[in-house]
Amino acid sequence: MRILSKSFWLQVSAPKAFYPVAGKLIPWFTAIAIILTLVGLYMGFFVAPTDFQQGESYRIIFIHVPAAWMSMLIYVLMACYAAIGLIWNTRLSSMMATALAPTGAMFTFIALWTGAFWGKPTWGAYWVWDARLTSELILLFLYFGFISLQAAIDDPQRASRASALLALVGLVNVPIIYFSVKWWNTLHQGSSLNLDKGSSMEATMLWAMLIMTFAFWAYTIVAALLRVRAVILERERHSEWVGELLGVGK
Amino acid sequence: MRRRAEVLTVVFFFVIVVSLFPLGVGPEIETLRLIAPGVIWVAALLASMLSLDRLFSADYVDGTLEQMLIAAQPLSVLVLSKILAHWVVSGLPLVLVSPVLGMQLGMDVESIGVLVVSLAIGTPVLSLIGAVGAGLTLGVRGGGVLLSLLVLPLYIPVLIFGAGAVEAVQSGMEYGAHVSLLAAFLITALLLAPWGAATALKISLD
Amino acid sequence: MRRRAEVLTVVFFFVIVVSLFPLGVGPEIETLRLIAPGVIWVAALLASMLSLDRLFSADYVDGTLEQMLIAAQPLSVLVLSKILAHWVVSGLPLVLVSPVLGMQLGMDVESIGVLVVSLAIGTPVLSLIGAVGAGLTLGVRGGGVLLSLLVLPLYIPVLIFGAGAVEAVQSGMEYGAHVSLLAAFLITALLLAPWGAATALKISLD
Amino acid sequence: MLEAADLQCVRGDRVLFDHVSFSVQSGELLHVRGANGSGKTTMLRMVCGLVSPSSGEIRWRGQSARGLGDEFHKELLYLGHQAGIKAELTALENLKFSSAVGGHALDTQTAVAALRQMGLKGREDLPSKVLSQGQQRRVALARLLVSKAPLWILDEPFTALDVKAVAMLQDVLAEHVVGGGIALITTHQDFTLNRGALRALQLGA
Amino acid sequence: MLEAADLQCVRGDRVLFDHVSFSVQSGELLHVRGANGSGKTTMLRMVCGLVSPSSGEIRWRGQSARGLGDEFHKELLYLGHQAGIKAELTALENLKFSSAVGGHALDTQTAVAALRQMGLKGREDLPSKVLSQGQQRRVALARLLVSKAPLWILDEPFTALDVKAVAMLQDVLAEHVVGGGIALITTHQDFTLNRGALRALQLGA
Ligand code: HEM
Ligand SMILES: Nc1ncnc2c1ncn2[C@@H]1O[C@H](COP(=O)(O)OP(=O)(O)OP(=O)(O)O)[C@@H](O)[C@H]1O
Ligand SMILES: Nc1ncnc2c1ncn2[C@@H]1O[C@H](COP(=O)(O)OP(=O)(O)OP(=O)(O)O)[C@@H](O)[C@H]1O
Ligand SMILES: [Mg+2]
Ligand SMILES: [Mg+2]
Repeated sequence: MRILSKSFWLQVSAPKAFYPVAGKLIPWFTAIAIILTLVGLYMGFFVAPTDFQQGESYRIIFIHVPAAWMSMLIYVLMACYAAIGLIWNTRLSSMMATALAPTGAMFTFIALWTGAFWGKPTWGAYWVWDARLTSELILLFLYFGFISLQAAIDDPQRASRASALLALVGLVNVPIIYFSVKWWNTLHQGSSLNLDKGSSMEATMLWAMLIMTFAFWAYTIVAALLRVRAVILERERHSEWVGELLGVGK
Repeated sequence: MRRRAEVLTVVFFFVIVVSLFPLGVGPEIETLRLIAPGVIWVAALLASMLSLDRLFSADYVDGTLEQMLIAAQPLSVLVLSKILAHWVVSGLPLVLVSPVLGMQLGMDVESIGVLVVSLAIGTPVLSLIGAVGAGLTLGVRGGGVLLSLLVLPLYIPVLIFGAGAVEAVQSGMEYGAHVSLLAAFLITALLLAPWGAATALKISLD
Repeated sequence: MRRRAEVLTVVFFFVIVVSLFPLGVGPEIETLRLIAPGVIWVAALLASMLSLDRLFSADYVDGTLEQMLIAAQPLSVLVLSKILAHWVVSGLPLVLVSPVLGMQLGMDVESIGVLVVSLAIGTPVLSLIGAVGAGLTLGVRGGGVLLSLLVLPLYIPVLIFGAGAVEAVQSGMEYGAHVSLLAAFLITALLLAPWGAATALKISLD
Repeated sequence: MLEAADLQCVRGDRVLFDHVSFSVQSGELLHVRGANGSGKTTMLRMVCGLVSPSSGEIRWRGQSARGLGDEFHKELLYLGHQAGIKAELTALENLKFSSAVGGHALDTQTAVAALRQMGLKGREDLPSKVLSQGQQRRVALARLLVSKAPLWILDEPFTALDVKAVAMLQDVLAEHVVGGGIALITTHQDFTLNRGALRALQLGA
Repeated sequence: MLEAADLQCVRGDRVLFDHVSFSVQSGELLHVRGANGSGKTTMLRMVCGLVSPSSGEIRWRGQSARGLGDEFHKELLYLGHQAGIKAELTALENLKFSSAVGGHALDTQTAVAALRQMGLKGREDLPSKVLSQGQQRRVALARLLVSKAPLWILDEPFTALDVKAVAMLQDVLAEHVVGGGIALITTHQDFTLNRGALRALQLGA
């Protein structure tokens, strides 16, 4: 039950301690990511039935939806880490926020791109100024803002605190994305997964989507860990332990 | 006296922006009426942004900001007063001239009414949100544009509902929802933004 | 390196600004096509103005300007290089992304071509004219605002002919006249503006 | 009355100062000394609460200054390298504005009197940007004459002042200290206090 | 070599100074003295050609400085109250930039050497805004070490410098003067030149 004790977390959340832990975790999640992706794609593209109105093009959904979900989820996660870093100024959580941003931006872009790609056959246009599409686009800009603000400030401490505040402010956009389909009469189709009245779609499709989502999750974790390790080295480069690690005698 | 000059420019700016569109669109009053709300609202956004990077920078350079941080009254109050001043020169003028611009673009009386209301509620939100951005980008490389990069996305919801309200009434639909959402934004912004901006300033001065 | 980051930010800025209009005006592509020239030219005006008051003011405050005045090389040359730098961060990016923006707003290939040309000729004029204004309003009470009061009227002709050219080709009319007029503006500005700005600076530093 | 307990300041990747502790009682002036870049300004800003120490804390009348917040700020007057003078405002406007920001409004004749005492007679209504360096500095220092704050924190108050002004400022400081006030100052010029207790804190090796 | 003939300066509605004449030969340093606001800065800027005298003229090597224009500027180095340091540039970039503006580009190692000599070792690549007041001042003064201009005009060069830096700057000035250069400086601190001829010009009553 060490996991539950506070001291344990304090230890682990010290960059020095976390660095090797992250190193150990990476291979596992890499494996998970690869396996789930393969399974998910197989189910999505071979097991799941052809859609009776959209034909094969609908299969984009297996990339699009998980990507879209991740884009929002990662932003929330990033904002939480940033907030923790801002309030209790714990160095590691700020670093995690920094490490998550690019992955989030990537998934946002994928959601936009696959969506646009999908839009052509279904709506006859790559892009329409529809509430959901727009708010997703804003999400991309928010990621860009977060990244460029951090890049623009020299002092890492200040940089992470400033961008944390920005991330928190930008949080308002996420519910807008999610509920846009409810609030406006959008071209984009509404949520077909709701907790109250089950799901409206084929079971295999649903499973394929969920599996892809978990695959993306695993990928996110891997990417974040890899990046956070780099960030740790970069920011702690003057501490002894990094010195020893890199074999630079102090 | 200085204020009056500033207000004048902003008004001037609006007139130019708004009169640029008939140029592209040509005189068809139909199209003009169609795009009027959007154009005016975008003008509002841009005007708010134009003056944003001057919100704190002068005080930052000459050390007044330090004095504000260690002043006896809470920083957020001082910040709020600065935000108010910003709105008075960037937002209020538009609210006042918008009826004229609306007519120029061939809007009917009712829509103009809604336009004015939406602007009156919406533009303060712009100044409030903007202040946070201004605080964050203080003394940062490439400040002005970075600022707009941060702020514009957050402006967009305001724009959507503001212009949306007017378009709704123009197409004879229900606009109450839009306006009340704007009001909700305003209240939230009023509660959070001054505090946010104050925090941002503290961060940038540390 | 820092320049590159700055240019990138400006590009984002344009993409956002232009994305604002469809949000306000509504997604109907043919309306968008109509207002596209106006939209993009307004964006150009903004970007130029946004960065204008920072053209000399920093150098003025930190004393670099004095150094330029007593430098061995002629002031107008230094000024011209500053103007060029201003255009590189405010005008050039727009010229580069304008095709994308044009497509975003559903313009056809030919009009996009004209758009790019008009911007390439027109935006330097904005920077050149702006420099004179910036020099004159240096360290003047309420500077930034007075600056736009001086500069905006001079910008208008550029905007009219710039947007005009595109709108002409869109409506299948002759656009050569507009473009050659823009070119005339550019040449005149190139000849007069650096000298004018230099003089303005000397005056405001005495 | 004012205590600093084991302050540490980290800037970028260098430790600027560490284990700095001092306490100043009312009636004392603390002269913070040290070479360029030794951290004097940072230290003073830390005492004001503008910079948060990476460890240690500031105590005022026994309580944590950060905790006291505006209670502490009420009793504090800080003048930094940047005098906070607005170029386009006149000397008079500047003095009124700065003390308004500081928290207490000034009536015109008090302000004018203070400016006269700083030797700015006839310059009250000139825009500050035409004033000489020293005159601008004097406008900023005029706040000392109208302030009731017991704790003065002055960063390089003597720069740009001519000999007469330096002498008069030293008197003002002495008055303040003798009257039960506290002052923290930095200066590179050698500095004596003709009345009141002068103490020194050396920063850096 | 440098002559000022019967200079007069009117500012607003007051005559700042009148009938000021002096001539400085190479190997001499002129210390312009006077109370705050007596017109020292204005005088120096007048000699540079930044302010045009309401009457009288400046001559350099016998010819009117205004007439010489850039010929004169080539031989001139002016450092004003405002050091001309850009907050976002590093110390190194600042030195290179300022001397590039001045007219001659610097290669990196010369610049670095100069900064080191000014005691900024290890600070070369920090953005100047994080540097201390004195360090920023040193960055500006580093130009003296790399300049070949015979005429130096320095307005309050000693402000914000610590004792060591003041001493070293005095040496640099002495070197320059002894080497046949000319210097005009203002300072409120009492100032001695251990070599070379020191002359004084008193402004104001
Ligand atoms: C660039 C264009 C698009 C963007 C930015 C976009 C964005 C999103 C987002 C953010 C979600 C997740 C929100 C949620 O879970 O409710 C989503 C889900 C979805 N999108 Fe898109 N989308 C785009 C285009 C399309 C197109 C063209 C289609 C097909 C007609 C489509 C079909 C779906 C479906 C079926 C879902 C799952 C809804 C659910 O089950 O909850 N999307 N999209
Ligand atoms: N980000 C950073 N990285 C490295 N060093 C830094 C950073 N920020 C500040 N410093 C150092 O911190 C010090 C700040 O010192 P401070 O301004 O307090 O000096 P000071 O004692 O006031 O000097 P002066 O007498 O010149 O005013 C400088 O030496 C500066 O180089
Ligand atoms: N427009 C004006 N009207 C009246 N007086 C003016 C005007 N412009 C400048 N002055 C006066 O001219 C003087 C400028 O002096 P200058 O800056 O040269 O002084 P200084 O000798 O450098 O002083 P310091 O020792 O403080 O640097 C000031 O006394 C200022 O009041
Ligand atoms: Mg200092
Ligand atoms: Mg002076």
